[in-house]
Amino acid sequence: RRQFLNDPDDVVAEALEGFARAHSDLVRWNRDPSYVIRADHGAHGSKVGLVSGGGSGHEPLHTGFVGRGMLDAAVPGQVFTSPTALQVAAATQAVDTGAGVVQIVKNYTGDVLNFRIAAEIAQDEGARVQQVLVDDDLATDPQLTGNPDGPGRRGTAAVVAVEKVCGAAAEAGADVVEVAALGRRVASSARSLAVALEAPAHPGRDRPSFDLGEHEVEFGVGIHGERGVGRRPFAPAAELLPQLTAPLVESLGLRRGDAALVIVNGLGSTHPLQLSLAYREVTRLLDGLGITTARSLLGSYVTALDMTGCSVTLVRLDDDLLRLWDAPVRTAALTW
Amino acid sequence: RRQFLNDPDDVVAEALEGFARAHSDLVRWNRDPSYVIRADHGAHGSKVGLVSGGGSGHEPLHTGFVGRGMLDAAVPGQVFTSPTALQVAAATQAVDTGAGVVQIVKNYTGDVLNFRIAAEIAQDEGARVQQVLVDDDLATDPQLTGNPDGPGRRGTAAVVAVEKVCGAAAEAGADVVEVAALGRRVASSARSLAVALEAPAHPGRDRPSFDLGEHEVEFGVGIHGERGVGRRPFAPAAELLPQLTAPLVESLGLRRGDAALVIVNGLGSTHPLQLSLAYREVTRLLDGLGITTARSLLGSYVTALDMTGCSVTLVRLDDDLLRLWDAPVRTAALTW
Amino acid sequence: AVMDVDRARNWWEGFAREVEERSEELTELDRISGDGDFGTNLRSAVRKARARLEAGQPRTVGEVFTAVSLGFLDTGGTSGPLFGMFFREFAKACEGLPVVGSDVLARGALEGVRTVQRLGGAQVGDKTAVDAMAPAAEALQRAVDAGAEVTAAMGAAYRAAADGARSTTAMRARRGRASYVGEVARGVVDPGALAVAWFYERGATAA
Amino acid sequence: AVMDVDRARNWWEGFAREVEERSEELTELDRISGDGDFGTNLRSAVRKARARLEAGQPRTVGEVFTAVSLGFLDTGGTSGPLFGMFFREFAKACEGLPVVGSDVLARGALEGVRTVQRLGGAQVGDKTAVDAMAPAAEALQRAVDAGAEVTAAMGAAYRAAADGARSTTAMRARRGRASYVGEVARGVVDPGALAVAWFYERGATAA
Ligand SMILES: Nc1ncnc2c1ncn2[C@@H]1O[C@H](COP(=O)(O)OP(=O)(O)O)[C@@H](O)[C@H]1O
Ligand SMILES: Nc1ncnc2c1ncn2[C@@H]1O[C@H](COP(=O)(O)OP(=O)(O)O)[C@@H](O)[C@H]1O
Ligand SMILES: [Mg+2]
Ligand SMILES: [Mg+2]
Ligand SMILES: [Mg+2]
Ligand SMILES: [Mg+2]
Repeated sequence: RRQFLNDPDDVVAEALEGFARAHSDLVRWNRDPSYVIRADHGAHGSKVGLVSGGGSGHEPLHTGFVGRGMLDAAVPGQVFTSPTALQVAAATQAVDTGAGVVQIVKNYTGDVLNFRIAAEIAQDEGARVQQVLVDDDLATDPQLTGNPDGPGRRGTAAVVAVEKVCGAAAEAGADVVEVAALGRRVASSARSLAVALEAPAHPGRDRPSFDLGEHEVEFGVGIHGERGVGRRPFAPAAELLPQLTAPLVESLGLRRGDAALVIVNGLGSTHPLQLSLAYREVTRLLDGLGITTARSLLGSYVTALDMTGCSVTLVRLDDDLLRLWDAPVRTAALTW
Repeated sequence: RRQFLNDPDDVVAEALEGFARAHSDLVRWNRDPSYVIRADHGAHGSKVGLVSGGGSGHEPLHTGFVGRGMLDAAVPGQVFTSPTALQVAAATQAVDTGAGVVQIVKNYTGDVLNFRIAAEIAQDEGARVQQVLVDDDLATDPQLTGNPDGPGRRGTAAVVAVEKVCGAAAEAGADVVEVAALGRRVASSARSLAVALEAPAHPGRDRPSFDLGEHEVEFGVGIHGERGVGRRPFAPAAELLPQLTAPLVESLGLRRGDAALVIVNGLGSTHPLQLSLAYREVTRLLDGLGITTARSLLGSYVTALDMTGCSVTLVRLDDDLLRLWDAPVRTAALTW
Repeated sequence: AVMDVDRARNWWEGFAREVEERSEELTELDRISGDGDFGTNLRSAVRKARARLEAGQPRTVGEVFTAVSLGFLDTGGTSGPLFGMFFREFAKACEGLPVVGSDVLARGALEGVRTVQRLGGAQVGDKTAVDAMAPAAEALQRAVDAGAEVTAAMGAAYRAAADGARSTTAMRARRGRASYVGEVARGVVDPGALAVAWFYERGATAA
Repeated sequence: AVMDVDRARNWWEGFAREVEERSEELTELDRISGDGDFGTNLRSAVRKARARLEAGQPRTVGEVFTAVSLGFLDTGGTSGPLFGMFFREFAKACEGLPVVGSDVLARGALEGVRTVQRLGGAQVGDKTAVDAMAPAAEALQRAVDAGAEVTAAMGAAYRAAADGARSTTAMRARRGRASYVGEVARGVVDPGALAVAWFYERGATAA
């Protein structure tokens, strides 16, 4: 596949430069160690700092969520590779105004390790650091995979809700322990499932990372172009989307009258027309169950390069989370 | 290619239903005749109504731009097919509060015809209607194609700037003639060029609308999956993007010290990482020429289904246009 | 004889049936010279018109033409809006009249072709529906001037439309999609002009 | 004999050279049991460490280990952060001391393996670098307890690390990427454990 590219090794750095150029009102890019930080960081006195990050290729995550009401810094690694501990530590220290820092970490071995080390380094330097682990991907639930000693559920699109809620709480003056507790509450109230219709290709590589037959889809994929938990027959949207949605309802134990945040997320190459159509199927199913779609997010927010497909995330909402979700936010990818 | 789909004939209606469900705070979908209108239409007294529309498959255009500070209504046709005159007329009449209506029309025979007829119908019913024709695509400039009797330049991504500026002016209380005049000023100050790295596929069809060799790109494409003005060799971003950008500078006669709005727009399947990288190349070139990137828009706003590629649009900015561009806007796809 | 609402509906039904039966023929002609959807577009418009006629139960000739016009305007493509506006002029000419004479129909036809030309920019000789519409309207007016009643006047219009349609065979298109394919479309009759001839033919034979 | 900053740098240079020369070997082992990037990751870490050593001109053993630790922490993958934290404990143990004895090195080694286990969760027998790190640290401490100086203590650590690495050949991995491939990796030595053995070997031979 052809892509806009110079040297494949430079794709992340060049894209970050472009991103920072386009959003200089919102962010500043620190080239080395590489992290993206709010342009107005520190201008508004002391508040809990919020840092997330992970491999690149998931844009607009996380750089697109740096700004007022959400992240203070995002730490991008190479494509599908965790950022290094030093990058994360530098970003953590940079956003610490003395009120402590909450790190939001998607559950992948590399991310967990490097964020943990970064937290220790920052703590050694006197920062109060709390971590929120996001692990919403139901496809990798030990109960379903039957692998209780494995790394546990992966972190996927629920991270957007965690970042939004923590960001709002931090902006409102919550302390580092409160912000982290809220983040953990969102993470534990969230489940996701994804299906791929076509695999992505790495920058500079011609071939997609896996091949699908004409009449099958890859069910339970993550966001790194890896294969999912199984192949299923391709089917109309009215059949595929319930296969993603119903298990989430079940896993969260959602019942008639419960309220949910519904995220229908494109995985990279899914056209808005397709996503809107998918969203219709998801919310019709929830309507039928009497579950209220209290809020929703529809778009490509957590991607896997140019993978075609979508993920569905449900987050159980209570009044607190709803209020924090509704609080103002001003970032490149999310503004209200 | 697999897509989220039920009956291909229903794709537009089902997507509109999903879109309206997801954005019920912003818009309402009138099913028949089909148009999307501001949820709060009429709640803010009398102002010039703003209507645009065209074939579907270009989302988030135009439905994603309905809301405060931009469109009052968007009229979606079938995929790559003009909406009918009656749809447009109905939307035009629906948004008329007595202050008149400005229709923003991309230059395609079907759109021009149906909007013109719609304008006549609405005028017969007493509405004051003005039209703004958007024709920014330099690839179809009669001077370049040598076809002076043809339909003229196509309308592409500059329509976003026209809608934004007209929307701000209408919100600020400008009258129907002033709003239209501003829209025409933006349109005549804008030029675009696009390149496709991969062709799109229609909903329900397996095959892309054209095939590209491994080492070529389609230069000068429009937004309907049609072939461009010629094939060029695939090249690094640092070579491809100047091929799109330099002719725009030339055509608009931009010089050192001039200010421009720069739109780097994904055509459907282009990953944010790729677009940011492309944006870097475009603005570096402008920097080198001493042209100020006063404002920019980076993302997939005017798409051609799942085509891979990007368009570059330059709009010469003066203080008036800059102020109107900066005015608040609150729509599904654009908010600040 | 004049034209009342029943005769107008019969005229319409006749035309609609012909379109339903022969839409493949029109599509095939458009496939050679255009993008191969004219038969489908026309059939879709005719069905929408019929639905409106059945729902609206028009009581005047003008209301019949309004329903038909809206059916066409509710259809995409180039022909939908152009034919829709063509019929709209008939509706305007007939407005408020319980029955209409040939003079009213001539006025509608002349205004109709004028509107189509204003909107689409085609001249006689450009290989479009105008090549049938224009001579038909003129023939209709000449018949009215000579004192002809509806049936006779419509017959004159039909003969002129058919001649006009036939004349498009030898033309090279300058408007519409056929203009993109150049010489390829020469030798093929323009389907839009053919449909116009059917329209007038059914006007002459409807009772 | 004790270890001063020059000897620490020589130790380091020796290890770095070995990694540069034999990185393909490590990568090949990781290709069988993991994702085939260990040699590249380690070489990249060693180069970053060297750049920091050259830029920083450390004046104590502790500063040498700090530079090396940062070089590893500045590298991705699983080994970068784990080895980086391993060396960080050596740096902490040496902090502020102009020269260090074998007791200080033993403290660093023991704290290092403890940190790696805390972060990575691997036990001896899981087929990871811990299988070399843990016995080496224990051997080092035993040597110190028996009164050994740096060179002799390092020699003991090396022999224990080499035995530990060799023992991984027969193991089935329970941690790291190798745990995904199950039986396939049995019969292959763990490359991380091998690198630990090289590290202590160079400590024993550096002058
Ligand atoms: N500018 C025009 N003026 C009058 N009739 C036209 C014009 N352009 C096209 N037509 C008519 O429309 C017919 C084709 O209609 P249709 O297939 O619906 O249009 P499209 O080109 O949008 O597919 C042609 O056969 C021709 O008679
Ligand atoms: N949990 C762990 N504890 C200690 N060492 C580990 C652990 N997981 C992996 N390793 C070591 O890391 C080495 C692989 O490193 P590397 O290839 O950089 O990691 P990755 O799996 O991220 O590609 C293995 O050979 C093993 O020695
Ligand atoms: Mg056609
Ligand atoms: Mg057509
Ligand atoms: Mg590896
Ligand atoms: Mg690896």
